Amino acid sequence: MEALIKVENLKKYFEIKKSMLSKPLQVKAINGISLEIPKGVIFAVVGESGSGKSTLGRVILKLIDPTSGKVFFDGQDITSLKSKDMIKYRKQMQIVQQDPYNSLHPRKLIKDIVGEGLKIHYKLSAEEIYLRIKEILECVGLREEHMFRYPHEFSGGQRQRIAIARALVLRPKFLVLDEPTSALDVSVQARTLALLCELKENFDLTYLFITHNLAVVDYMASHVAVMYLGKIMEIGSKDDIFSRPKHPYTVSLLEAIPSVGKGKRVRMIPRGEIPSPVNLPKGCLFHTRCVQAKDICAKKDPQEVEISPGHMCRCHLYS
Amino acid sequence: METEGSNIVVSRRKLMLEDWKHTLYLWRQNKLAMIGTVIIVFFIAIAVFAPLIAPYDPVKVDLSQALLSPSFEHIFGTDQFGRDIFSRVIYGARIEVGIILLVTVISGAIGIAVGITAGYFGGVIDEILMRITDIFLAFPNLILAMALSAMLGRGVFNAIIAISLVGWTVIARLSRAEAMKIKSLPYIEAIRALGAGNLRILLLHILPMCMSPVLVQLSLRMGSIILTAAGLGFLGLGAQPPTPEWGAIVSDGRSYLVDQWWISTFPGLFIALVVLGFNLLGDGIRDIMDPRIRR
Amino acid sequence: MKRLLDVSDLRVMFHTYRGTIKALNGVRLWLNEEERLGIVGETGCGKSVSALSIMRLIDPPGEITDGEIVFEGLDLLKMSEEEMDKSVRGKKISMIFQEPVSALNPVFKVGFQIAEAIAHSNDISMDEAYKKVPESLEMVGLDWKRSMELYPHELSGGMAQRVMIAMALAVKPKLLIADEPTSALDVTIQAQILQLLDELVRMGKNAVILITHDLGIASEFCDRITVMYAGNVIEVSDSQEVFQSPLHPYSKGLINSIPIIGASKVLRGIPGSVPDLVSPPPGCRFHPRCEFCFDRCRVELPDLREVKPDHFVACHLYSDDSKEG
Amino acid sequence: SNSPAATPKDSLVIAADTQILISLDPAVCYETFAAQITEAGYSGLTSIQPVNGVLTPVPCLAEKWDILDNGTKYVFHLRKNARFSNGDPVTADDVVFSFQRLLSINKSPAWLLEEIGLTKENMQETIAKQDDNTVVLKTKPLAPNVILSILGGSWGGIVNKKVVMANEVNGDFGEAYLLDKSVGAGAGPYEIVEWKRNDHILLRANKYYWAGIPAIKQIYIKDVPEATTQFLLVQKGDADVAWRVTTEQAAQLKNSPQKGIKLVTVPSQSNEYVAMNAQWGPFKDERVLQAIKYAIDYDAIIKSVMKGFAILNQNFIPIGYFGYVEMNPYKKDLAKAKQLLKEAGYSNGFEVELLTNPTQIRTDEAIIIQSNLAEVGIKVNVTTMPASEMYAKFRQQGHQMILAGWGIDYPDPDALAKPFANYKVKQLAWRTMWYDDYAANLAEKAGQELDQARRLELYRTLQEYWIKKSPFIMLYQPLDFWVVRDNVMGFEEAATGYSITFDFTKITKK
Amino acid sequence: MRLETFIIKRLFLMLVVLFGVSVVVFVVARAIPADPVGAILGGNAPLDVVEDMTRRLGLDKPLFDQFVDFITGAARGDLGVSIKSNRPVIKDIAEFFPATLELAIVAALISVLLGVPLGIFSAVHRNKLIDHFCRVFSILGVSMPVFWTGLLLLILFYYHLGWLPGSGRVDIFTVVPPRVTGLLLMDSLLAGDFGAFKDALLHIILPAVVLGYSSTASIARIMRSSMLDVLRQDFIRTARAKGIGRKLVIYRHALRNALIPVVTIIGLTFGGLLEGAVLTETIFGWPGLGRYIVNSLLLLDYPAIMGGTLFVAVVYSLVNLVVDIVYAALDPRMRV
Ligand SMILES: Nc1ncnc2c1ncn2[C@@H]1O[C@H](COP(=O)(O)OP(=O)(O)OP(=O)(O)O)[C@@H](O)[C@H]1O
Ligand SMILES: Nc1ncnc2c1ncn2[C@@H]1O[C@H](COP(=O)(O)OP(=O)(O)OP(=O)(O)O)[C@@H](O)[C@H]1O
Ligand SMILES: [Mg+2]
Ligand SMILES: [Mg+2]
Ligand code: NI
Repeated sequence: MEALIKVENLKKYFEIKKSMLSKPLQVKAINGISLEIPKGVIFAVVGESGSGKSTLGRVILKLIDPTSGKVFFDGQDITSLKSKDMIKYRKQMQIVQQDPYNSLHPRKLIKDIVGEGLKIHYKLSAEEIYLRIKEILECVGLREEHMFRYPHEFSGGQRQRIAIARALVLRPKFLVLDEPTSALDVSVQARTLALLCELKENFDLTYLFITHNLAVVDYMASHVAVMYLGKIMEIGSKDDIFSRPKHPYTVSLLEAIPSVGKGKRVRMIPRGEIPSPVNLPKGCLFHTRCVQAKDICAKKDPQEVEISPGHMCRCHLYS
Repeated sequence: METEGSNIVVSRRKLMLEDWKHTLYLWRQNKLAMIGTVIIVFFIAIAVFAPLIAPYDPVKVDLSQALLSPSFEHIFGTDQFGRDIFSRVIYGARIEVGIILLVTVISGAIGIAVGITAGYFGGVIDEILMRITDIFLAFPNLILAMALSAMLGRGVFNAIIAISLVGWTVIARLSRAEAMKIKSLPYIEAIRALGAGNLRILLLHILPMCMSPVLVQLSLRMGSIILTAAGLGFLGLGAQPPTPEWGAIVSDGRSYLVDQWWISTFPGLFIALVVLGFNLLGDGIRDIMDPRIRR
Repeated sequence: MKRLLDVSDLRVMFHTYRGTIKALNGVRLWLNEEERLGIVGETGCGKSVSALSIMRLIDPPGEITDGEIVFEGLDLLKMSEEEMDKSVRGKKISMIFQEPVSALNPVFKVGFQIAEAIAHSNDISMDEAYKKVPESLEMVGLDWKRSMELYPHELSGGMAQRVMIAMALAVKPKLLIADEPTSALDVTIQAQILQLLDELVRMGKNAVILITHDLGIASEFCDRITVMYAGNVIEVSDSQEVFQSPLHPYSKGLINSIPIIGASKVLRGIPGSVPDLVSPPPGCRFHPRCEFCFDRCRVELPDLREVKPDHFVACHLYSDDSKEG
Repeated sequence: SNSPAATPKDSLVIAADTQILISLDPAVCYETFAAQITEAGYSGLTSIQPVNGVLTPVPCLAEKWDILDNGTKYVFHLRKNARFSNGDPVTADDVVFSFQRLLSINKSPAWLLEEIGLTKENMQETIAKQDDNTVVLKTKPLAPNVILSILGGSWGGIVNKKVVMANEVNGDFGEAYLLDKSVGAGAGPYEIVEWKRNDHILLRANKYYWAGIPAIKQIYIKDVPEATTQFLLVQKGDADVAWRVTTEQAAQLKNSPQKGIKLVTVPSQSNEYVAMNAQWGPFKDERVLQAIKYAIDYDAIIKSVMKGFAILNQNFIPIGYFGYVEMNPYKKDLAKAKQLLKEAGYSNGFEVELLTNPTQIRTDEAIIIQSNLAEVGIKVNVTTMPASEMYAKFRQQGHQMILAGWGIDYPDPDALAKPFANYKVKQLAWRTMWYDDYAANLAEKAGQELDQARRLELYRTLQEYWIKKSPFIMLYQPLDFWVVRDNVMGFEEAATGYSITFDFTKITKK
Repeated sequence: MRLETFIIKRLFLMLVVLFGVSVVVFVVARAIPADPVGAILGGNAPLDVVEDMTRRLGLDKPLFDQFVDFITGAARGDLGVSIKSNRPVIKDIAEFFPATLELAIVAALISVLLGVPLGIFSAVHRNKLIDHFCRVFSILGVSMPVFWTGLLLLILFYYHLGWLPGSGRVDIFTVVPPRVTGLLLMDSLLAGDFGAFKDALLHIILPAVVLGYSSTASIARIMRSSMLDVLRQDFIRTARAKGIGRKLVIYRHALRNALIPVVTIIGLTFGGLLEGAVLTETIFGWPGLGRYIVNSLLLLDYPAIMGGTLFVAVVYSLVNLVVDIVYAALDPRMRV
């Protein structure tokens, strides 16, 4: 399979200042990530809060510039492109964000929100724009009359549909879905996920699906990367990750999910808290919480090990 | 298509109506804002219809009528030149409206331009613009206004330009904070992902969002603007005679305060009333705009 | 087992510009001592409002218009504010909220905030209360020496929620109300917190009302589950039972929406969306989204009735007359 | 209101706006009000006193003088008992030092000595000591009244050389020391003890004053910038004198007298004038100037702005001066004004800017002038600006029309003829671009004329010419007025001659 | 960052700002079309005297040289010599500033003591009658022209009622205690002179009330909205759920949080009071810096204008620095 997106040793460090009084700190949001996303798949990235999932998505879309590393889109290195040259690629890759309440401009009509991309990229007549918006809204299950409303008149699920419509109106090839359903109720989430699956087929899309919900990954994805503190701990096909999880972190993530209707059970839950990305642990990033940690884990950063073709794991247990 | 077109209009109108209904409701809940609005509407009406309301020429000197106390002919009395105070106050409203418009436009424009540019771009641009703002903030305002109005030449409007050139700092800080907040919101990022350039984002998406807090701030500042103008008048730098600027009338009448109290008192009350109106309205708008209340 | 709490016919309204939001529409809840009740439902269905009503923390424009909240035999709605403060809030009932970091006062140290709760519940001085703080912090697995001196912003989400739990349980309440205590946390931390809560509640013999939108959590943690929809309780049952044989069409739809690892089922979701509570649909509030809807549903609000032992449901499908008809 | 709290009997409390004060050093001080205080602290060779209603230079520290060499040499004999406030006798050395100091410092008042021929360059020869008690001045040939009057101004105050030089810093001739006090340095009736800027000035009676210790032992001049506040303070008895109440307040007091306070008025030694730029557009035509003179309602200005506290005097020499002739030809006469304008080709009027500074009186006058001229079709735009700016513009001949006042420097017609008529001295006439050689020469000649009768005649001719031709409109001669408490006696006598002189020694308290 | 480094950095930024202020004031002052020398010499002085004086004051030098002179002088703490008073400007400032400072402090105190409680009442009784009353009362303060209220109060309390003195900092016949701080209230206490203290206190009441009342509204307004804001926060619900009672919730939990933004406003207000006292100083004969600067401006006393302005800017910046530090003290989130 041909890779639509290729990421090489990508790093993104943020400088943050908590307050006027504090000294700037370096947040290693993503810290050396390489992956390939084949055309036409749903590639899921899971991990806990702060692990750098969104940052990865944003760097891939070049919404922020990486500290180092490269991103290839369709074979073209886009990291070094000027914003003028980038315009061309903008049409081909889009994003749907997590928070449906803040992802739509509150003072604009839906038609302006969805039509914005068309206005930027094409010189179209008002009528043509109107028709295109109408068409795309119908694709995501909204009606023409919704065009003349403001975002606050919609429920969370509908807002998410509007966001999807905004992303799709330019007919992109690649979509970053940054936790598109985590703010929604399960009943709405189910329908949104179904819509996304349908659209993928209709529009011939490739998804980078960011989520913290493993159950959703299982439902949607074909490829999964498990991130922890800016690094990929385990990457592989869905089956590799769900049926043959190798990394203790992957295992504990799977364990931690409460399961419906099975009652209480004893589980392997990682101890302690997630370390701050400002102050990363030495050695293996996970060793502070790992129940299977050995001496070496605290000293040496494990290398990536290929367990089976396409299934990699970063853990001393397998090296 | 045609029926659809009309549908669109209908739904659009309905929607605006909804929004207005909400605002109206909040406004009706807020009694003080209502009082403020009434005062301001009243004030603007006076300014607009001044020639119809004022019974006399505001600048016509008639010494035979000097210093009459309030009566049916001159309900606010007359001043030392026999000018009808009521007419002067009524015509003065026009000057005040002019002052307000000018300041709003000038200090609003400069403030927003500086503020959102600094807030949106951040970094060095922010640093430079904010230092400039700091300079103007640290500058004693009245003194800068005095100096500028001396530089620009006399007259209320020059004084007002001077005041606005001083007064934009607050607006700049406010819109900078607002722009910084907004630029990090997901919807701006989404627009950037669509390929919009900085200018487009700044003007079409960030600017409209900064407007309402800025308007609130401006309406709250109106009062202090009228007062600063009046203060310049007290120091002899404001309106040129015989302009019926309220502050100038109050300050001219001050030596009559003990015996011919009406000369200062009525325009003084009008200043207080209008400033009060703007403050109440500004406070009210702020409450109404408050997203936490609005939701 | 003794009945601890009995809420009946609770009605709460919010007066807003759009009209009156009928947030709770005759809610019925009950709870025995040491029992754990889960309340689940979609967003906006009135879970938090129910919890806050029990604490009498509904602020204007909200108003409790009707109902009874009988706690240990006393109707809380008839008590004065002072009595509530003196004998109920922070004494017999305590609460944990969703966003732990923002639920703590940013300008006071953790130790102070816990001590304050202890002082009030035991009617002792702050100095004495301070002495008991380490004990509470240790109970939730925190290093008390360090954490006492911290400000809330210096805590991570998990730590903050531990502090909240320490604070809520330090007063040894009869009833602990936890409103989405783990929704803001990561999965692994969420599991830790639930485990901790489970242990502590078992030790302290507290009754718990756990509010969540995650049915998995409810089913693992609770003895009994109440499903709410648009201000009504629509199903109450043992937690296993609800998942294995839900009765109400809404409960069914909800359960069918949950993705489960390994179970390769098609997620169905529920069509339509939650009604606007200003003008809720007449009759059963779920009827516009219900595939089994019939005439009666459109006009008559169904009662919560026991259709199986300990399994209550509010749906005309299960009413006696409908069986006949 | 309740009963006033009286101030002590031997003290005088004056509420005044002292903001305008710059220095109390006789070599620097030049402002009206400051000059009065400086005079109290320093006596000169002569002083100005009203004699039979005319302000005249009379002996002061010099008990007599001889005028020699056709009025170019003056020999002054100093009073034996004249002493400074520290007891030092006043000697010829002090006098020579004082004048040379004035010229060396060369601040605002220095030009007055130059006027009479004493300059920085020639001061070693022209100012000389004959013996310890005699001083000789070599002057320009000028009327003796001019010279003696100039010497009687505040700048003529004699300082104590010893004290001043002991307090000199960086060769400043003690300027910093004398800035705000006269301790030990002056021979006036009072010693300036301290001046706390924007707060108060304290004067204490000079124990060694040659004419005897004054009745009032202490004078507090309290800084009260706002006229209304000044008035209230006197009404309440917290101050004895309000130095600058507004005309409205004075009028109010005149019309309805109040218990405990009274109004004191004296003719002011100043003029209120309008100057039209003779080289500006319509003003180049004399008929336009005339027309404007006929359009103004002088009575209205005196009555409604000055509330009657002014004397109609359309010439530049004030009442009571040598050379004064009553000559008030102009009265509001619209027909005549319009006629003149028509002749000049301005029957439709024109637009003109009137500059003035924003005091209440000036703006009020400006409004009346504006409304008067509007009646003949001239549109006046009034522009007010601080005096500093206004004078700058005037000095640069940048005005079209200006409304201002002229305070007289010394009580001689020369002090007015020169600025108002002689453009060569680069004064008012020059500023308003009235380059009239006839008037200039006449003014110069009159100043030098020693014969009184001929001098009188010259001034009469000049005034007749001036009143017709000049681009000046003399609005009135103001009255100065004070509000004082009833128990303050002799204030009017003390104030006569203000602002050329003010004699605190004449004040007593009941 | 340590506190010291923070302060040093802020002081450095302050220098940058002050340099900017000097440039602006220099440019603005020179751009005024008027000549200072003429202003000082008065209307009667002939031209050559004016020219001579201009030369002596160095006003004929190239503007750039004048500016460099000013800046280098200012860096050494020498603000030049006032043209008008012929005294070092810094000395003049030292003389006038304490009076302004004292007035500003008392006025700030009044506005805080009025504004904070009014704001709290308003917020706690939101939309009730007392809220309306508090808001209107505080807003009236900013609504009335200071010179007008000043005169009215003067006529009432001094002239008619005779309760308070009319003008100045102390009675003429009061012996002023030796100057230590320049603040009369302080100095008289230091000297143990209670008579003088009482006198000074009586004198400061009227001007301080006039000045302070005018800035009450901004404090009350921020207090109210920040209190409302805080009362909506989650932690208030936590506190209420603890059952500690309404009073403690408001005064212990809400107040301290609500005060945080108010501190900034108090700082800004204080800055405003320092410079905005001109009108009050004029009416009450208060020998302060505001009048000094305005007067210098009217006379175009360049060194005094520039020195005075620069000084006010320094004080303003220092006040804001202090505010930031207090802010950090109040809000633990701001600490290191
Ligand atoms: N603009 C930024 N400036 C500074 N730090 C940032 C910025 N964006 C992200 N970070 C930091 O980078 C780290 C990774 O953030 P990111 O948003 O990518 O995490 P995430 O995996 O998406 O988490 P979540 O599940 O909470 O969305 C976090 O510690 C975050 O605080
Ligand atoms: N302060 C308020 N003002 C107006 N309406 C309110 C207020 N609080 C709650 N409501 C309304 O009451 C209803 C129930 O809200 P509640 O917060 O109990 O929902 P919930 O079940 O807790 O939802 P979530 O899962 O989002 O927390 C909602 O429709 C909401 O709009
Ligand atoms: Mg994220
Ligand atoms: Mg809730
Ligand atoms: Ni979740």
